[in-house]
Amino acid sequence: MTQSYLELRQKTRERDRSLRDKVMSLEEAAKLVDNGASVALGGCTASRTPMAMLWALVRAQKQGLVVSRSIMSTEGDILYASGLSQHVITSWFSQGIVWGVSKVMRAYTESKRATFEEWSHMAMGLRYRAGAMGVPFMPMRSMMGSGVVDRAPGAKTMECPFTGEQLLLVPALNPDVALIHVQRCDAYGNAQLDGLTFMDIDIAMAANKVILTTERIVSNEQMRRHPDQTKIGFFTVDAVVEVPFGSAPHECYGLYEPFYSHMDLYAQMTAKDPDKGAADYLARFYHEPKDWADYLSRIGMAELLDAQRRGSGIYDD
Amino acid sequence: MTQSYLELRQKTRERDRSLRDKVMSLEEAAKLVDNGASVALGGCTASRTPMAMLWALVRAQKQGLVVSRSIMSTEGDILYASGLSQHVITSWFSQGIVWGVSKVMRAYTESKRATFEEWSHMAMGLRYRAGAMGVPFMPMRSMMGSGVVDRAPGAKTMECPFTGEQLLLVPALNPDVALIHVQRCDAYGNAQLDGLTFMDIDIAMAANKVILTTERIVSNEQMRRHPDQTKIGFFTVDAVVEVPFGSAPHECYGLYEPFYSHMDLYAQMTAKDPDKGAADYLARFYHEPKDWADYLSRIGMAELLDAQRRGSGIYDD
Amino acid sequence: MTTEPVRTTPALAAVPAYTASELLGVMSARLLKDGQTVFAGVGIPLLAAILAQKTHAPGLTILFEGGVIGPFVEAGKLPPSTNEQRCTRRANMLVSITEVLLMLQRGYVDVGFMGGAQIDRYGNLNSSFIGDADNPKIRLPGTGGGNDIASLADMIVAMKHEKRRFVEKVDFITSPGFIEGGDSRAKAGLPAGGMFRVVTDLGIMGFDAQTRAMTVVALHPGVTPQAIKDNTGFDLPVPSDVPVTEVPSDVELAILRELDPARLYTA
Amino acid sequence: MTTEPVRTTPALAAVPAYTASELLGVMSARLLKDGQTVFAGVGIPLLAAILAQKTHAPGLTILFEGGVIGPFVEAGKLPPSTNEQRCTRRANMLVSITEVLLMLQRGYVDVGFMGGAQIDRYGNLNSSFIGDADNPKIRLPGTGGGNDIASLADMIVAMKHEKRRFVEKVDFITSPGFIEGGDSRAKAGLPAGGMFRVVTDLGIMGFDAQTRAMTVVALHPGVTPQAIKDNTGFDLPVPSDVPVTEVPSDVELAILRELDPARLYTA
Repeated sequence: MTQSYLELRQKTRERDRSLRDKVMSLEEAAKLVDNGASVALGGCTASRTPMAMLWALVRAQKQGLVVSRSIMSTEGDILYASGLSQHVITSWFSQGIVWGVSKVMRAYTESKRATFEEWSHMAMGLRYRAGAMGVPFMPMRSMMGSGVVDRAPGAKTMECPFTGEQLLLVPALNPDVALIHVQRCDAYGNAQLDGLTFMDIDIAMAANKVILTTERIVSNEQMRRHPDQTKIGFFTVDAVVEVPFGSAPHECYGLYEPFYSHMDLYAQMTAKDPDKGAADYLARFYHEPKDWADYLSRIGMAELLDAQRRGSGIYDD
Repeated sequence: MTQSYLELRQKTRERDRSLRDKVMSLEEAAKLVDNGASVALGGCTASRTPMAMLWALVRAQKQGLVVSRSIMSTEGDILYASGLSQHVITSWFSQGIVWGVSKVMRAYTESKRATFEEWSHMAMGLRYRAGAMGVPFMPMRSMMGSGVVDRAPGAKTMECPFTGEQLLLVPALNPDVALIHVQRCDAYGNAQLDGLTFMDIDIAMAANKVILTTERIVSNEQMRRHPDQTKIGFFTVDAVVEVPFGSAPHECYGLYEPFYSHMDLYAQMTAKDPDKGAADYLARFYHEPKDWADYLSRIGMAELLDAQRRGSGIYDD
Repeated sequence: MTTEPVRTTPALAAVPAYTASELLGVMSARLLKDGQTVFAGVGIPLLAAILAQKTHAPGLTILFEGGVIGPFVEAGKLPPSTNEQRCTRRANMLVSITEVLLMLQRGYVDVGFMGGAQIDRYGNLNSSFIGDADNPKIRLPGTGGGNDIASLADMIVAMKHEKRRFVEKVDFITSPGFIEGGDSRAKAGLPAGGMFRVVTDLGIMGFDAQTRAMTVVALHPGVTPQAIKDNTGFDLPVPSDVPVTEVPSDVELAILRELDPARLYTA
Repeated sequence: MTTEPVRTTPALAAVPAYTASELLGVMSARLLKDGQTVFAGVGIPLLAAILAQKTHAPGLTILFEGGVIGPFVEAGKLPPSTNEQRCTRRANMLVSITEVLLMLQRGYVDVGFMGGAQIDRYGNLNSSFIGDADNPKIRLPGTGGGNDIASLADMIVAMKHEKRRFVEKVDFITSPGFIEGGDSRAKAGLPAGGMFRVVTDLGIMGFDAQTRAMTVVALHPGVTPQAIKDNTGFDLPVPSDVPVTEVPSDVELAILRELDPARLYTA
């Protein structure tokens, strides 16, 4: 499961890591994701979810992805219901506590149509971090004594050679592809993140390919003016796609909050018959729209304006 | 050498980690450092060295400190020559490549009056990081096969239980005290760092006590306006001292560059007879000044203005 | 966001001035001390921590697993989880998720504070599976930060007191309490932290210093020892001289209601 | 800052148009390719990397161990080490020291590029001790990032060619080359990276693919095979058909001199 060091090095060496224009469309970027690939998603719960990129992957009818994320919200349901993935790796999976337990997640996992591989939240973070650091594992001090560790494939305990204490070693996670949505980046992939960065910086370093979607593409000159604000470096990035409201109906820090009415609509649609509800939702919002703007239109202009108004309030005193 | 987890936890539990005013004078802060303590210094080479705090410790006649830092420049000489420390742990130790090998370092180490314990640069970083993370070691992939690893007390090799590869485990470094100089922080110790952060963020998390010197104390309100710019959190900080030009004659990013003429003067003074030269330097710049402003006066107003002019140029196009 | 109908437990029928969730919020807020650092989960913990901050513990440092240190969440703007920007309002510092969890591991956190779906005699919590893990009746959302918090901090758990939630042995240990009691927690590799209090709508529970079994340390007004036994799926000792908690004050309730006017968490 | 007097090696007596350091800078700059990522140490490496960027490799990504990614250092403003703000001018990104070193470990770096005080047949470098490590004649400054760079990247080393610097066996391995030759490097736990080229004021050296011993791959103009042998402390093979490098161009020299007008590194 854990890649050998030489294998990881070889994959990285083969990448073109130079400063070059990587701007492309959602459809072109979707072609960079192979069926069966292991894919890490940036953001967390209903924040900075790379929703537009997932939307493009669903429309491109990708399948068999093994998808990891810190915490899964509605995008986890979408992964299962669209056929994009039957295997997710995360620490928590439901729309959000205020909407109760996800009916779609329950329907797929309880019927064994899909797997929800559970690790502790910190274990997810440290697995990405080990991957980012180029080491095969990270030592940690939680998960032990729980049922979670028994079901987490690959975690090993060790006796610390320095202190004699029992430690847990969690294996590095170097995803084939990372999908990360950011507030702004340049054409080369230098990205700034405002507010909460979640596990995104480690994910970008760990992955063997990174696709950035961004609210806005800015000049490299602008990035170079504050290089200490660059959180993801161009050398890790393989594609840059400009997608305004690319996390909708989730939030993007400082720009828009979650589209709550739409999140309620989704919960209602999937509450009674999760299979049919999710299929209806996918048809209406994923397959039928002619483009991303049409998707946003179907969510609704008033919703968008409201989410934006709430989102920009973070900076008001 | 590596503290047990319960010991580390107990030390941290005993600290008052609440949001409270920690502003004090250099002299008061110096009392927080016990003789014989292990002390980590923030910054690197001639950048953001906590020079004012070291100056106060020399004047307070502290001794027996075991001092670690990423890379030591002239402050390493000062440690030896003042009697503050006879044991430094670092990856590189000399004034800076343009000034050649430090004569003071050579005089003290070659005569065995003092120890220069050498680790690789990344090992220093990962030792602080392990300390910051609350684990007893970090795995890494350098130092092996070299003479450095043989002389580095506590480094251990292991066979990776995931890949069978040989790895090096370096022990956590949790200093008793960290001395860090920052561009600005609030009275509680929330600190912003501009430009290069070196190993300071890990050092602050790893240490059992943190003394911040700062160019300027700003309001907590100002910090809360951009919480994603806080790089060192108040909960790790035990003392805050406002000291303008607190890194002189070294630089502080965006504010002043190194005081090059003074660095040349220091090199000249210690070139022929390092013992006498360093003693003369300490008398003139450490013991005789009546306060920090007097120290800066002796370096010279023209020097200070020049360093400031060059330092602020980083932001000019 | 949808809200559930207001729920009144039998024991609280005589005290209609507040809901069970409000009682939970107030009682657990009171357990937090000024100057402490508390790692708070979403729901009642988030609400209770903010309430504590606005009453007796203005210097309480709240951490959220999204990577938020020392925020002041605004009334009427509760987040749907601890990972949205609403959590970051007037925070002192934002860090990555991994860093904020590592603060637990490094020992910077005094109290972990979360909700629970199912708990057992030794304070083990289950939020993963109802029934057999390989063939569950209900797949629950999982651990989130729960496992890490429970493994690395002194814990306060706030949850509704029902027989189906207070069980002899949890179906699955998502977040470890004292595991099998005694020193089994330390032996499992968890020498630090552990269950401190369980706050419910019926009372406040602690754990025996030796056996590590749950025991009642206080009952809420109007709750009889029998009521608490009736709602617990294992033998839960109630000392004969057990104290009674003070009813939620008007101030506490007013603040809670101002915080959560839509009753997302306090319905 | 003080500068050393201009130094002319015997081999270069006939070519007074440039100093030995300038020759080093130019020759090593030429080894860097456009689009590569190079981790550059202070001194000649820093200077040569900037020169490459300003000539044939505008898309060269330079990393400095201070935590600098993709900078454009300004002429006349060379830093005293790779850890001062002058290194960060118009950089794409700044990270911590530990992160930039981890980029080496993660495999993001094509070439490591540093100076050397003492090197041996297998490309091992010593910058720690002259003489016995326990009782050194000279305590040198130590590894800095050198050990990490040499352990984790394909290496170019730039240094003056002197018998006392090119020794049979270094007094101390600060930064590992091929250790004892053959597969001893991989066996020591370093499966990746290794010495690629050593650039001196006399020529350019490589390493045999099997034995991993140093061998000459090019001589600089006016340097005889005998001159290189005379200045090397071990048997260094010079192939009979060894090519000769092109002399530094006026453009290359002009850029170097504009970069370092005070001759901090090129005296």
